[in-house]
Amino acid sequence: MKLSVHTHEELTVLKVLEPRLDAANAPELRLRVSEMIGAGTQRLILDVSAVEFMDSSSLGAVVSILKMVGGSGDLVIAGAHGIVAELFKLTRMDRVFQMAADADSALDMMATA
Amino acid sequence: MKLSVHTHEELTVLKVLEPRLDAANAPELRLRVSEMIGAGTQRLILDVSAVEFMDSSSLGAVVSILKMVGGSGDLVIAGAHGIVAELFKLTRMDRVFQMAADADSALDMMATA
Amino acid sequence: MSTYNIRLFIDSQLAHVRLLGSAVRGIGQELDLPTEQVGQIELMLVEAVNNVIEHAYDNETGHDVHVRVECNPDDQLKVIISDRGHPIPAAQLQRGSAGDDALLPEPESLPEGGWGLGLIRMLADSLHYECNQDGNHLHLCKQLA
Amino acid sequence: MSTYNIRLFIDSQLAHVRLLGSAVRGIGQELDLPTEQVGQIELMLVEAVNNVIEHAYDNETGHDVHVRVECNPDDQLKVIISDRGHPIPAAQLQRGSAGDDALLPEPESLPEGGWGLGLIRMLADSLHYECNQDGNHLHLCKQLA
Ligand SMILES: Nc1ncnc2c1ncn2[C@@H]1O[C@H](COP(=O)(O)OP(=O)(O)O)[C@@H](O)[C@H]1O
Ligand SMILES: Nc1ncnc2c1ncn2[C@@H]1O[C@H](COP(=O)(O)OP(=O)(O)O)[C@@H](O)[C@H]1O
Repeated sequence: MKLSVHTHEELTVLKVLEPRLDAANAPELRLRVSEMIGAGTQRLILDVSAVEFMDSSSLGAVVSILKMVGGSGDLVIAGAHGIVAELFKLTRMDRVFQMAADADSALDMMATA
Repeated sequence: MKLSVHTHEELTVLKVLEPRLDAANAPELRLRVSEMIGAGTQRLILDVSAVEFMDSSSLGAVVSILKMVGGSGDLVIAGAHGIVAELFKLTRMDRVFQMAADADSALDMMATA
Repeated sequence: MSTYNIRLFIDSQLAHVRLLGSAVRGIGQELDLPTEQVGQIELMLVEAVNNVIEHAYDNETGHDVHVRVECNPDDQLKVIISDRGHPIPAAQLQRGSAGDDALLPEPESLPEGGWGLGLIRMLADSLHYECNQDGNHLHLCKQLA
Repeated sequence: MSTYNIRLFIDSQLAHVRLLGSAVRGIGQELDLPTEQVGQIELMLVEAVNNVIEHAYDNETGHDVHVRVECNPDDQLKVIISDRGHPIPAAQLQRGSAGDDALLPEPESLPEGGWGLGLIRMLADSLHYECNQDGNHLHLCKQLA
């Protein structure tokens, strides 16, 4: 799974470089994040702007990541669009996640949090 | 089959509005052109700029259109791109057809012919 | 325009589901459906196929997952997902018929699953499930814009 | 990445070929192949399927056209077109092996057909044809960029 990791002080921006998050690769995303948390990451921006398709089992993996980082202030989902944004809306999980239009506004959001 | 027809003096620009020309719809294109020729059309620009896919059986229909209009000076293929342009090139039928980048340059080509 | 149909098969492996999803997305694009609708069709299909692999076949490889796509481009698209594994329990299938609230897990409980059938119900314009000697068949229908 | 595969079936009708073409185009896009390559794969597939409908089945509806797509996204894509109709005559299949000139009809003769097998040969990186008790199978292989 292609991911890019950028660190901005205590913030980590994890960008998913795959066009697809589904039951086949969501477990790997979960694992990679749990390794990052084990290595000290505490506040995370998950940039899904390159993701064109996402299913509910990868939404489950993202919820599990939310639980791992601790509180909702410590995870922002950035760049959800198209069917990915719709998945968060249909399941009403956009009530639970902090959602930002892109990684930059997610950085602003976290700086003021 | 969606086609648009524009007449510029004795020239007709026939634009194919379908994204696909294949064995299923090429006979209809051939028929529609033969009706136009029956109704007096002599010089034709076939604008395929909206066509994203074309197979060899529709290339055969275009050759048959060339024969119907008479000489190669009387038919210009405009706007072939992607796999459509490649089909003309692979079969070397770009040697036989006059090809123009778009309908405007086809009009220029015919005006000076 | 007349009705077309195509049948697609994959083996019961989650890694192969993207081939079905992208094939059906390609068909939706060919039919010139709006992008949002193409995404919704792919999502309802993928949720149904994931359920077949995970629940009907208990994640066992070596079974066929069959998808039939029927389309009348002027009107509607039908996607029929068939398997020969365990059928969907009636209680699960009826979930949600009592109203939207029962359809999906509560967001605040931070669920990690349980959205599949609810999403399918929300994304399909109609749903019909049939079990016969040929297996289990989930018929999903989408009205085209 | 491991190998995936999917099988697709249509009835032997030219109107249904676009479903196969667009499904395989969707798969090519999903694998992130360059646009030119996706177009080439669709063209070689459509030429082969048209031939099956027109020649193997003499334009008779009611027969299965079977396409199997196998892909190893790092390496190559195989498209296998199978039918149970008349096989491709050996003479036609060998046409072109003597050199490019014999592959395609002369442009200046204003041909209205006869390009199919030549195009398939040019677009596929390798080609293999096999007839057995399960039918006729045209194996086309495309190296991925
Ligand atoms: N195709 C199926 N075959 C058998 N059982 C199914 C199928 N789809 C769903 N189920 C049952 O219905 C339950 C709810 O499914 P779903 O809403 O998709 O959530 P999840 O798959 O996350 O559990 C599943 O846990 C399973 O017991
Ligand atoms: N799948 C097939 N089954 C049987 N015969 C075939 C098949 N494909 C091609 N042929 C034979 O080979 C000939 C050449 O095919 P092709 O190069 O595609 O040109 P065309 O289809 O325009 O004739 C056909 O006319 C037909 O006799």
